[in-house]
Amino acid sequence: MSTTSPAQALLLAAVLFATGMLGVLARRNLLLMLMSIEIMLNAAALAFIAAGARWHAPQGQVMFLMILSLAAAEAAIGLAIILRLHAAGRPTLDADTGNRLKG
Amino acid sequence: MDALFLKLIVAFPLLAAAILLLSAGRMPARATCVIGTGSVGLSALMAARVATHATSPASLHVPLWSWMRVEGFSTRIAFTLDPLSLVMMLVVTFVGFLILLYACGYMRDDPDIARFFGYMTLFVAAMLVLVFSSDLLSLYIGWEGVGICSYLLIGFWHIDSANVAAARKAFIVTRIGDAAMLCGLLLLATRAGTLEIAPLLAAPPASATAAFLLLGGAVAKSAQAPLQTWLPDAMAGPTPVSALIHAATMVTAGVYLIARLHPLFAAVPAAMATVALIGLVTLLLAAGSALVQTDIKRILAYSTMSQIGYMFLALGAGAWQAAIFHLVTHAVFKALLFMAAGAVILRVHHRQDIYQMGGLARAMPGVFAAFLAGAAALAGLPLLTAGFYSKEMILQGAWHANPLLWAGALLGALATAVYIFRCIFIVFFGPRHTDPTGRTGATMALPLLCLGILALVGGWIDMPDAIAPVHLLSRLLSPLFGAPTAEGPSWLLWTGSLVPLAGVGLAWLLWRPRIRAFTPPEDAVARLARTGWGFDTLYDTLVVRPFVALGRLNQTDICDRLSDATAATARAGGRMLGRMQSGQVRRYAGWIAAGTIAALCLGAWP
Amino acid sequence: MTPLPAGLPPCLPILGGGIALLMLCIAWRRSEARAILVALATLLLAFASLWRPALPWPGGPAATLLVPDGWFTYIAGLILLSSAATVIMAWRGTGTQADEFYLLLLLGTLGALVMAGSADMVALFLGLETLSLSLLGLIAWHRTQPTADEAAIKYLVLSGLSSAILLFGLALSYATTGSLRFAAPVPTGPDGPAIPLAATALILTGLFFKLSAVPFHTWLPDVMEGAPTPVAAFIAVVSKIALFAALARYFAGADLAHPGTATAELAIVAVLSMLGGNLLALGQTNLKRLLAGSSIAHVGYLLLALLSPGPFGLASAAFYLAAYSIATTGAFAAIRGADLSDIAGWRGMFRRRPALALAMAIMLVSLAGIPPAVGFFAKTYIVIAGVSAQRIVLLGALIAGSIIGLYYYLNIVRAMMESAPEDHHPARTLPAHAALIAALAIVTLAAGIFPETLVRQTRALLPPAPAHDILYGERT
Amino acid sequence: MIALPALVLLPAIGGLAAWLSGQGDRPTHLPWWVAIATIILQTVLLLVVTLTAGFGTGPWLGHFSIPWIPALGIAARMDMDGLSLVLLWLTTLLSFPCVILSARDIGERPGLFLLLVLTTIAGVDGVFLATDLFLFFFFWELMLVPMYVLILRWGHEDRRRAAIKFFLFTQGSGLLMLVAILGLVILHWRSTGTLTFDYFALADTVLTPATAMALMLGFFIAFAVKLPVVPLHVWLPDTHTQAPTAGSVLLAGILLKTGGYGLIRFVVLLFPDAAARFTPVALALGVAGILYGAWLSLAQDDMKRLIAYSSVSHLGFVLLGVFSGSPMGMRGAVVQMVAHGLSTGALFVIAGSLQDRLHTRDMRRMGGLWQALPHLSSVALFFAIASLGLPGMGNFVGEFLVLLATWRISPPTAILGAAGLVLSAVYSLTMIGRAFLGPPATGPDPDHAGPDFGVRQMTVLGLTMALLLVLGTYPQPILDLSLPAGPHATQPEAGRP
Repeated sequence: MSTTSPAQALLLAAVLFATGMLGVLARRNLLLMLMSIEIMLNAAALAFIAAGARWHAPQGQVMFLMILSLAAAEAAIGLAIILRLHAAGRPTLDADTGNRLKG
Repeated sequence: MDALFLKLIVAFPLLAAAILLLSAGRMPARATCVIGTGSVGLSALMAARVATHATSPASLHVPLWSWMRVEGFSTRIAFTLDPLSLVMMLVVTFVGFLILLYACGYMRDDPDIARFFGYMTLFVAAMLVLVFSSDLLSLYIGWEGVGICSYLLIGFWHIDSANVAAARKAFIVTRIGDAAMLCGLLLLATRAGTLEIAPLLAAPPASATAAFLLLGGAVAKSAQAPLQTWLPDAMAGPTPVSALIHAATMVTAGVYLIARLHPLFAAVPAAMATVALIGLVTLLLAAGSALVQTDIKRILAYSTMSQIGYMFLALGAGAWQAAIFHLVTHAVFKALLFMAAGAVILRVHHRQDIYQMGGLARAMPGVFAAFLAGAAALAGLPLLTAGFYSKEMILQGAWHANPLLWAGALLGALATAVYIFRCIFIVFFGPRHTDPTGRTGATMALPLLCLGILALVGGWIDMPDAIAPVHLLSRLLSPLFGAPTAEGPSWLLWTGSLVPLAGVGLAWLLWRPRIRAFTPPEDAVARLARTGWGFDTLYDTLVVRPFVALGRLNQTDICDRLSDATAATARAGGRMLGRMQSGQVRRYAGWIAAGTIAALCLGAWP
Repeated sequence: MTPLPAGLPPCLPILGGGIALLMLCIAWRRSEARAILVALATLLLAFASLWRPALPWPGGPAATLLVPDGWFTYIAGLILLSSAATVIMAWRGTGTQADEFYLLLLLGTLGALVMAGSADMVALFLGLETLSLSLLGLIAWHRTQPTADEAAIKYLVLSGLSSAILLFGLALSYATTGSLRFAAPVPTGPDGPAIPLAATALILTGLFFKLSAVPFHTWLPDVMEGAPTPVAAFIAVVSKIALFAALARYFAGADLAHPGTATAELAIVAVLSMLGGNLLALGQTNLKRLLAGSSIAHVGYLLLALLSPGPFGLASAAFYLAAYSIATTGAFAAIRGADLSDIAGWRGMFRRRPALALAMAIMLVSLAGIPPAVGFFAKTYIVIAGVSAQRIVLLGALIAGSIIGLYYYLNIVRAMMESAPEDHHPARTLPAHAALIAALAIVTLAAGIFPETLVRQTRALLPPAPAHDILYGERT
Repeated sequence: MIALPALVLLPAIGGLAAWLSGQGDRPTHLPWWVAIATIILQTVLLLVVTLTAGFGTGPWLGHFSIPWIPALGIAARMDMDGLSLVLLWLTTLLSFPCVILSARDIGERPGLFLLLVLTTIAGVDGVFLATDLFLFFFFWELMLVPMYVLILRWGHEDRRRAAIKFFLFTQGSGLLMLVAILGLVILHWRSTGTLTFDYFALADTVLTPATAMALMLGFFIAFAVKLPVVPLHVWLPDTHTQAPTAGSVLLAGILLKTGGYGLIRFVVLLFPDAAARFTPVALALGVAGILYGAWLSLAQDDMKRLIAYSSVSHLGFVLLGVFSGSPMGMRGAVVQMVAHGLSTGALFVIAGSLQDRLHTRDMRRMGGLWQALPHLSSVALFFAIASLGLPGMGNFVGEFLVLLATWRISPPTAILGAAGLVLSAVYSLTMIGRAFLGPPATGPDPDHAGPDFGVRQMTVLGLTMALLLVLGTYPQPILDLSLPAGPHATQPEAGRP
């Protein structure tokens, strides 16, 4: 069992963050996009944990908890809206189709 | 008292003009005639009164009011009566009165007669302002005023667009000279701080530029080369207009200006030489053109140019008195010629082509006599005619200045006699081509009579010593111009007398009724001469047409394209940003990511 | 500088109480009229409480998250009044069972207030997400309109993305400084320049997104179009005021007078926003989208004020925020009053409904910065700030942007003046809306001709207190 | 002098009254009468102001000041000198043709029309009086708004483009001026610690040459757009062409003069050194304007466009005069502005009347109108002649003094300016020739040329003619008044408590 240093954790968080961002950009499915955003949020949360560990302070963990609750709330609302989209008769979850608001 | 008269001399025609123009044609024709002619007649009477009183050399100064008074420059409107303006005043009022009287008959049936007389009286007023002004700037009021009246009167019959074009041309060409003159005034005002003539002449700033600029104004106004092209076209106006404005008065304003400012010119020999040269060139070119014209008024127009060329020649030669003398006699006989020609034109159904007339001497003997008197004076037939004496004086002056000038002037004199008698022989002799109708009324005949007599005897006021030692005019003008130069050898007089006679003989040989078969030589030179030596074409191709064409091309203003381009750029930018707004959420996320990366790079940059 | 006392501004508990009351009301019996009354009363009471001193913070100074200084009071006043206007605007426009709409509005307002007063990243984050999540509900309110869902999903995805970016930036910042207090991380820390700079860039990105500055603005037009009109007004006014207030506080201790990474990024974004926002608005046919573009541009003007430290900088920004809120709220109220968001529909409005058209014209004139409307003085004030800080390039962008702005604002005025086909949409304006519009129009003109009172208000404001000036018990 | 703000407020209030009086359902001439009463009252007020002005106590004739936005050092300060007085008179006189001739023919919403006309006049009066730079800028921008609406609502076929162009150009350049004003204010604040927009205080600001030049250019561009100066003139032809008659008269007669006024008051007098260094450029621009305007005027088929370009040409003389650096040029420029206002204003009235009668401004479709409309045509002839600068009319006095002043510093410039006089003859006479003379046109409806000018028109235009003649033959009162008072001259409150 080796302890990871905060710097390594930050690096991991950055990698996770980039992965999530790529996911948002690359995926067309709304659900997957939401999931990618969750990954990014979690990357941020991880970074807070790492930073908190560096300063031996509780704020990092406070922020982690808050991010978790935010992610939950966002997922809830997001899923609700997607459900409503589906109920309104949208055939797919493809984010690239059926856009009316543009220009 | 004289001061008041002087004001009234100007005020009467001005008042008449105001009344006539404001009446807007609601006045009966007869009243119009009475007001128009009467006002100038009153002026003439008063002018006569002033003239008989003020023969003393002392000049009369009548300040009116201050016009502009600013830092470093002030000018006032003031009249001066000195011998020169006295002579001019008499010419303008008397000849003007006679021409207006004639116009009463000539324009009798025109519905717009009020406008006509309004403009004519306005012209007389402006001309008098020009003549009386003691300040160059108020002179300029008259100078431009006569120009605009000329414009209005040439285009008087404005339904014909040719008349309108001729009027516009006349004004614009003279305006070119006026602009030069204005520049001259600016220069003088800057140098001397004043434009008042007396102090200006007391210490003339020897400025060649100023002299040449002023000369530009004189050249254009007096239809001298190279700005002469407007005068033949100006004949589009009614004949009394041609007589008054384009023969007797306005066109001689240039001569007056140079004579008035003669110390300024005399101080610049180059300017004097140029004046003489312009005069010589114009008198020869115009005489040549007059030789081949077929329109009677155009013959007279070219003749006017040519005669004013004589005056310029005299001015350039320093023979100031001769120039003014010729101005006076020319005003008389040219007005006479025009009015006689007008009488002819009126009788032959407004035809002006001399080849369509012919044999009119029998049909209208009175008019013929008048025309003949005028022609004789113009040709300068010896002893009997006014033109002889004035031209003789010019020839003397030219001889003293430069024999070459004299030779040219003599050649001109020959041509003059030829072209005017060509006109007489074709119009009044030989077979008749048109039957004249009507008769020349009294209002038209009386001025013809008066001027006819004057054209014959008017020259007697100043004769060469060889004939009779009468020097009324020279003596009158001598306080201004100094004593006239001594006379040359007597063979000069002989030559000057014989050349016109030779000219008449030559005309008789060529165009006497019996050999009407003689057709004018139709070669390129004649064609060129008929069109005024191609000046019109030249200016048209070089200046007018390119200028107008480029203007047309740029009608929508190229600068406007700049603003259009800016607007188009903005719109394109808007469209681009609209495309950024594709509606696809992934694309939006892409922009955010791109922005983030750009921000990160920005942080890494320095 | 004397440390500022920390404390809880009384408006926050009042708002919280109002929210609870409203929930109780909804639970008891639904009535839109009652909901609106409760909401309005809460907002006005909260507004009145701004003159009361801050409450002592029960948790002690160690947990101080909010700064109840003059800047907060002023911003809170603007937010509360704008929210009240939004509440009035929403009256009878949101369907049958609309009580929760007001609840969400109050929640959003609470979030905005927290954000405006935050001195700490935790508070900022809390406020921001409260605002965002209530906005989500508000945007998606019209369940029958498919565009509402589309707008909501877009907002959800993008706002989530930006929240993540912001959070990551905050985490990095925390990792280098060890504090969650507001302070731009210094690049000369022990970790080298890379992480602080990255942190700044990410935090700014997150804030710019919510502020909808170019190039992070793309969501705004779509969301504004899809959202109900009062919500669009809420996004354009309340959320922007709060965001700008937080941004100003974030940079309160920083030196923006001298070039630096943050300054450069702010300046670039300001220029892009001024030009881009106006250009974007130029091609719009929908009034709400156009106002979205215009609000983007106004963010650019505000950033110019932010970038002009000195006695005029934030004072002018404060004045501008007021002018902007009045005119933008007024414009949305007019859209709501006519129930027309298509510019084509506004053709001939001067003939059909002259009073409404006049009010709209006054709002547009104010937004364009033409006298005698208040926007004229506001823009002048900003230019004073810009000139005093010698922000030449930014001023150039402001001039160019303003000229483009004139074009499209006046285009609407022109359309309203033209003759138009018969009225195919004879909507009647509710008296409450009419009163709101009239009041806003009058305020726009009155404040434009006599701006002295407001100017003195803004001049009296201290610049937002930097977070480290607040009494802290501990400092790690 | 409380009368100074009254001069601004009276037209505005009168306009409101006219508008309210026209609110009834029946078409009525009541608004028209109210407006006439307003301008007559305004004339009386101005007369009172003139008679009670403090002549002899210094160049500044009147003063009024109350605090407005003291927090930023802004006051509602107005001062009047001879220049302001002359231009106020011009404004008031030109309001007569606008109201009496043009507004009478407005069929639709005459009350609103008059409101806009009168508020424009109020704004212009404010511009001529304000000596607080913020107040000046406030009026400067304010006067555009009613004009914009006038063009948009009552303009001709291409009014949209014209109105927006007008607004964007003038407002956009105004923003540059705003930056310059504020730059001056801030520099003054930096050096003295007082924040003020007061003209007299700001004139004392010590500036480095480069700064002064930059600030001066900010002002210059704004006024150059308004005057207009080539190549910033592009808004003008469209605007003048498309505006309703009263709008064209106001624009050409008065609004353009605010540009000249601004150049004198806020460029040359506020930044004398920078202006002196800028003189060569300004002279070149002025001459370019004279020649370019005249050249394009010549090429136009649209009568109003022709007159508009002729304005560009005429106002080039104003630029020359203002920058000639001598009082003489300044006075000449003022006379030129007044004369141009009268003559061009009248020409626009005439062009507008023709449009009302013939429904075209295209001179290719006119011609020979003299037969049908002798009065109108002769009036047009008069004003065309005045506009070509015939001595004896006001325009000549202005042009002559300007050219004389210009000659002192740069004879070639003056020569080119004089060449502009030739061109002005060309386009003026071309216009007269094409529209009024020649054979009657086979235009749209030659028989329906409509009624000739009646008593109302002839009276108003006749008075204008008389004014031009008086200005041309006895300009001394205007010349005496027209020298602007510098900011360092004795201020009125010093002489008149």
